[in-house]
Amino acid sequence: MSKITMREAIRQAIDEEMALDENVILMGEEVALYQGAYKVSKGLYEKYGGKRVIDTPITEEGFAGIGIGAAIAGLRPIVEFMTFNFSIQALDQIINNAAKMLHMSGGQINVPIVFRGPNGPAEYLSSQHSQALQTLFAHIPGLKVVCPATPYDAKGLLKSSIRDNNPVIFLEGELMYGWEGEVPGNEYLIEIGKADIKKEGKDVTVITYGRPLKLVNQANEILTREGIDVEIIDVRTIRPLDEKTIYRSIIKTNRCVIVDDSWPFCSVASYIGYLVSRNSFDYLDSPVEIVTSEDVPTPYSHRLELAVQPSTDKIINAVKKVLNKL
Amino acid sequence: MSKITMREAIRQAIDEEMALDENVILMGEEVALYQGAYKVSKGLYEKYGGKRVIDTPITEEGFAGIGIGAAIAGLRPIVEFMTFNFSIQALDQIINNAAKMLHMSGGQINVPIVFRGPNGPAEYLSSQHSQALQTLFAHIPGLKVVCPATPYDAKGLLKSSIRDNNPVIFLEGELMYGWEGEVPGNEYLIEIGKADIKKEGKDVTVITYGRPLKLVNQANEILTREGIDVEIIDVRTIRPLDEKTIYRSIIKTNRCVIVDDSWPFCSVASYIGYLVSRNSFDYLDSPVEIVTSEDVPTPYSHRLELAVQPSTDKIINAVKKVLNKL
Amino acid sequence: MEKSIKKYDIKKFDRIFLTGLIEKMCLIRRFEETSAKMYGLKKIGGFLHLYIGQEAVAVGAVSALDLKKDAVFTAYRDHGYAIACGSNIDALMAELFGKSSGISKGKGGSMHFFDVKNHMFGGNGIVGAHIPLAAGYALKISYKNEDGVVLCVFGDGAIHQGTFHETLNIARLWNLPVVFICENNQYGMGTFYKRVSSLEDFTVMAKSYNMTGLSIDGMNVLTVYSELNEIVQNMRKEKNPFFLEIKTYRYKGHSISDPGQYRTKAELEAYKELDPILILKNELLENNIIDQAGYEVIDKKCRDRIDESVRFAENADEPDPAAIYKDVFA
Amino acid sequence: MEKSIKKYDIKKFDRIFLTGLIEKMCLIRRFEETSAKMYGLKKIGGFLHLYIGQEAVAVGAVSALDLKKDAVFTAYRDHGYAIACGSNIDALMAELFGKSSGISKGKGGSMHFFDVKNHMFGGNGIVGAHIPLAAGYALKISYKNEDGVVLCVFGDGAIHQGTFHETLNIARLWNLPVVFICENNQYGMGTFYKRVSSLEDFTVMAKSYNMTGLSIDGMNVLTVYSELNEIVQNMRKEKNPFFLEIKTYRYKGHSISDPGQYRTKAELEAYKELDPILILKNELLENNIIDQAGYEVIDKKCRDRIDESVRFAENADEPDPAAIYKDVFA
Ligand SMILES: Cc1ncc(C[n+]2csc(CCOP(=O)(O)OP(=O)(O)O)c2C)c(N)n1
Ligand SMILES: Cc1ncc(C[n+]2csc(CCOP(=O)(O)OP(=O)(O)O)c2C)c(N)n1
Ligand SMILES: [Mg+2]
Ligand SMILES: [Mg+2]
Repeated sequence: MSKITMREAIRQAIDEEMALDENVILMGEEVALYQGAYKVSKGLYEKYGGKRVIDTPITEEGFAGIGIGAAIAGLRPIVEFMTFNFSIQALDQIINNAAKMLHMSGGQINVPIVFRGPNGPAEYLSSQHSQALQTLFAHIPGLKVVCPATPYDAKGLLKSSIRDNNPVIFLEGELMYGWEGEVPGNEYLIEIGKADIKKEGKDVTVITYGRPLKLVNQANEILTREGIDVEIIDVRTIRPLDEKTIYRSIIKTNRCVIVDDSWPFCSVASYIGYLVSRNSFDYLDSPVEIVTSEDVPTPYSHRLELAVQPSTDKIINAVKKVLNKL
Repeated sequence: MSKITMREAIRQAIDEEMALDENVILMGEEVALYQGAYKVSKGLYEKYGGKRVIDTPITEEGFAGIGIGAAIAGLRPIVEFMTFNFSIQALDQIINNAAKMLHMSGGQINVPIVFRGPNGPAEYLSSQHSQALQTLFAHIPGLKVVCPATPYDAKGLLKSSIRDNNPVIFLEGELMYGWEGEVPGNEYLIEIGKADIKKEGKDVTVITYGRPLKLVNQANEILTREGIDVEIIDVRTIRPLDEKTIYRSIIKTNRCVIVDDSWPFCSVASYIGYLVSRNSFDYLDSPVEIVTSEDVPTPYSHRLELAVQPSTDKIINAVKKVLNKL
Repeated sequence: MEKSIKKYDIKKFDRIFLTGLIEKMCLIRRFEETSAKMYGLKKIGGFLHLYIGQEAVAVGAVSALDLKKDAVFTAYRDHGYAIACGSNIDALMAELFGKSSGISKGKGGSMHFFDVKNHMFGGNGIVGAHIPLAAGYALKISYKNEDGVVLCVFGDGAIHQGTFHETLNIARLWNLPVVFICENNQYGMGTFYKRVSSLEDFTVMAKSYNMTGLSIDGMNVLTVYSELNEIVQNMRKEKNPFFLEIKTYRYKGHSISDPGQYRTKAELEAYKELDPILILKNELLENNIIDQAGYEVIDKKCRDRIDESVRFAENADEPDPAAIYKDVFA
Repeated sequence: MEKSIKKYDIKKFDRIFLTGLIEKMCLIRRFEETSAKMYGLKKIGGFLHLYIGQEAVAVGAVSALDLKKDAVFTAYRDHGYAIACGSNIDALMAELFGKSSGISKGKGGSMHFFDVKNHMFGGNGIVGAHIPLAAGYALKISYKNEDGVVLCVFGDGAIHQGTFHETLNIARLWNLPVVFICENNQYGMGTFYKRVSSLEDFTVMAKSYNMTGLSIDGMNVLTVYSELNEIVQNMRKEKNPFFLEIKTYRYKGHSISDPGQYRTKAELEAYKELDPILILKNELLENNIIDQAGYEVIDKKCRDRIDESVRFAENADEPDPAAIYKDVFA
């Protein structure tokens, strides 16, 4: 085990898979010479050269489609969006080509591609640059959607995503690249579609994924001091969703809070909230609460953008609410 | 009152608003000379000329953005997508410009524009042409999303949408244009954000919007014969959502089914399902059921595409399930 | 516009090749006519975009390929390309009938003929959306240092799409072996192409991407074949994309439900004089390569083949509803 | 490339106009320098794209407009345009500080300066996304038979985006009065423009849309002004879009966090000789329009104005958290 950053964990996953399989290539804006806007691809151009680490023009729809075409032909491209905010321009390619190709070709053509990059709130960037866009992808059958919260999970899941024979959307929290965590020295994979119980507890289940896990951990410290024993589930993969692990936990705790940094309307949080409400109906002692971004565009002012996001306070409140302690 | 088709109701709304306000223009592919791929704009080019009814090249991102720019400048464009399947190419313009402009300009610039066109399942068109895409819009703060189920509602709501000072996504069921319904001769408006109780009932609340209302009505006939008294709520507007009308109904019926023809994951149905589960927690006698499209791309074969969609049978089953009659 | 001149000498082609061309064009024509009939009988539903009038383009272009290493990407007007690529006619007709033995298992339908075995990669319903896919396929060819080329075919309506421009820039920059073919049948749905284009001569656009642009006649299959052959052979060595406009005409409406009232009868009649099958047939007759009886044998063979495919499709099984959950993920 | 030659005669401009130009350029320069300093002091966060080196473009171009009827659309490197359009400097600095008296109420920040009163319509963070907006604004001008024109400014990195190509086609087709300006500062982030473009001379692209394309020097504000003046005056009458490349250079990194290591010191030094403020200053000195002391008075005035704006921004109120729910809907 050694302590590395999220950035380094993601870089290692790409590096290892590129070393293993020459069909793996990396493409995107500034990924080669500049080594990535967030320096995720540091050293890869030097190591693998310009044929495998490819700078693209600023044409998201075009290069996403070219990546999909290359995947159709048998390569395994990793397409970096400088941030997922720009992936909206490529959404037609992802939704209408990548996600549907296998089905509409009657099983003839699969699309082994990873779209990855920073997602979710950033700092002082206003509304076009600070969006958690998982819903746009999670809604679409044919896509897998992965959103790790720790360097360990990020590395193991990204390696599995690159090896997956389907299009995978791999969401990295824009504010998480510098976060550190333990990662083993030897190779490992983490299966897509398996949640991880980050902490066992008996009073309340808090479900989350990605960046907000840190807030949940902070809330947990405070709640522990107050004698509340939280079970923390990190779903890690949004689609496919590991429902079983969730329901098993609710049977124990009978209370549930979901924390998600995207907007509430048609969110992953509300979808899980619905599933739990339906499938754990007889086990729930109080309504499921969700803590999400406020339902507004993200403003520039730091004070305002913090007000928009989930916070430790909001999580603590929600936990107390489901425990009827408010 | 006279019986007219959905197509005609929408045409009348556009016609009346164009006659009233010369800032209203209509643009899109084939809307002028060809009178619309679904003939919604029949007669409008003849009446208002090429300056107000404008054929565009096949460049959804470009003409959607030009519509938004014109709205910024003070016109009130109605932008037709030949079908909403093609709007995905324009999503960046809608999400990053139309929806955010007012907020990020600190209230200086509003965007009075309507994006309209057919949405949802069609027949024998396979997966790229048969998608109910409301989630992609409903998720985004700053957009209003309207989805009428009858000619009466379509006309009144479209007129309100055109007069609204915000971007409105107006979703017309691709299979509904020929459906008929009563529409008054005199002018009327329907407020955006108000649900309509299409039928009062006391045993179970069925919530829906758009095309599936017809299936719900059919299911209702059968259920009535079986002695089950269904309350049917047509939300009509997805965003803003009239939650009050929903909760009031649940207090009476204590049971709830939601019918929606989009995919289940992060759907409008699951969002309403979550809201009801949370906010009517103490009134629910059984878990909320949702009936949606199956979670797969739509295939071409008619038999398969019917298997994918919500059906009368699926609705009846869901109703019986919440009534514990299965 | 660099105009092409007739640069082939019919005597240089062998007889089997030439009769093969006319047979393929006939097969497409009969397939399309029968599809239309079957649509009328409600055996087929949805959109049906017929290729009648344009046969010389698909047949001429695909004949210049080696489908072991080359690949074809086109839009929803794809029947002609699948047939030209050698797809099984039964499987194509069964696809239109929505049967599980259809080429795309009944899930794709008319707009989504895929035949990977024959390197036919669709069949795409979103205007312009397959253009980057074709370049992506070429990226793999280039990456693996193979000498294949990719045909990317799209309409006069698609050429204004951002995907076209974004892709051409990258294709030239990365030297991707793609022949970008604008199959200009003069109309995008009901719209004459000049009504939506700021310029009439599409080959000018090639200059924006430092490419050669050429416009050729698409009613003469030998012209199409000869030009493509030259372009493709060059491209195998030089790995540079090429932009080609092929001028053609569709005799039917945009799709089967379109009466096509936006064009005059006179225009349609004038183009019918240029029928690609007629042109080749006359040239073959004039040069004594086949006679009228020989042509009729070929045509009969095509009609029979199509009739057989209808019987196959009629008798094929409907897909099992459980199939909807198959092939969502690999 | 149609190269422009120096076609102005400095004696034809009046003194107030000329000193106005240098003052505006200075004001931008000092604003940017101070922004960078405030960023260092953590008064400002996020991305900060400085306009230093490019001042002649915004000032020259906007000076040719009549902002009662004309309009400006630009991208995230927008400080220079807002200042050139005459925005209140206090409100701009307060915006960077995220205060409620900011020009966009603290909700937009550096990338989203909007000043509708002065017809400055942003400020857009998505590369290429404002290009259709500008054409839409021009559609309104054309629809109302007004004689305004729209400046649409984007970078060398944006020119490959589909939005650029889709918009130019429509703009020409509908005769929309837009001056499309590719402000070529040679780099899109860390990428030299030739590395992502299949052609070096962007003016060729104008031909694809039947437009005139021209490339001019963007380090000389009088060149920019004179060319724009001619284009704009023509456009008021002829209502046809125009494509202009303006060659310039940015002295700082792409944004404040970019050390700019992708270019050589020598390159940077060479361009610093071409400093737009220096060029105009020298020309004014040579022609005895101002003297060194006169210049220093102007510069001092600018510095003072910026200092004042910092004091304003410092003392301005933080927005009330409830503001997040305002202006979601009109
Ligand atoms: C992005 C998108 N917009 C609109 C459509 C609807 N549509 C289908 S075909 C077509 C016309 C295309 O014309 P062209 O490219 O000339 O091809 P042709 O039909 O002539 O072969 C249109 C507008 C679509 N399928 N995709
Ligand atoms: C669609 C999109 N892709 C990527 C980015 C990230 N990005 C911001 S600025 C930039 C470079 C743009 O360069 P250029 O157009 O030359 O403008 P300049 O910064 O030189 O003014 C990139 C890639 C973005 N904002 N939007
Ligand atoms: Mg066409
Ligand atoms: Mg630049």
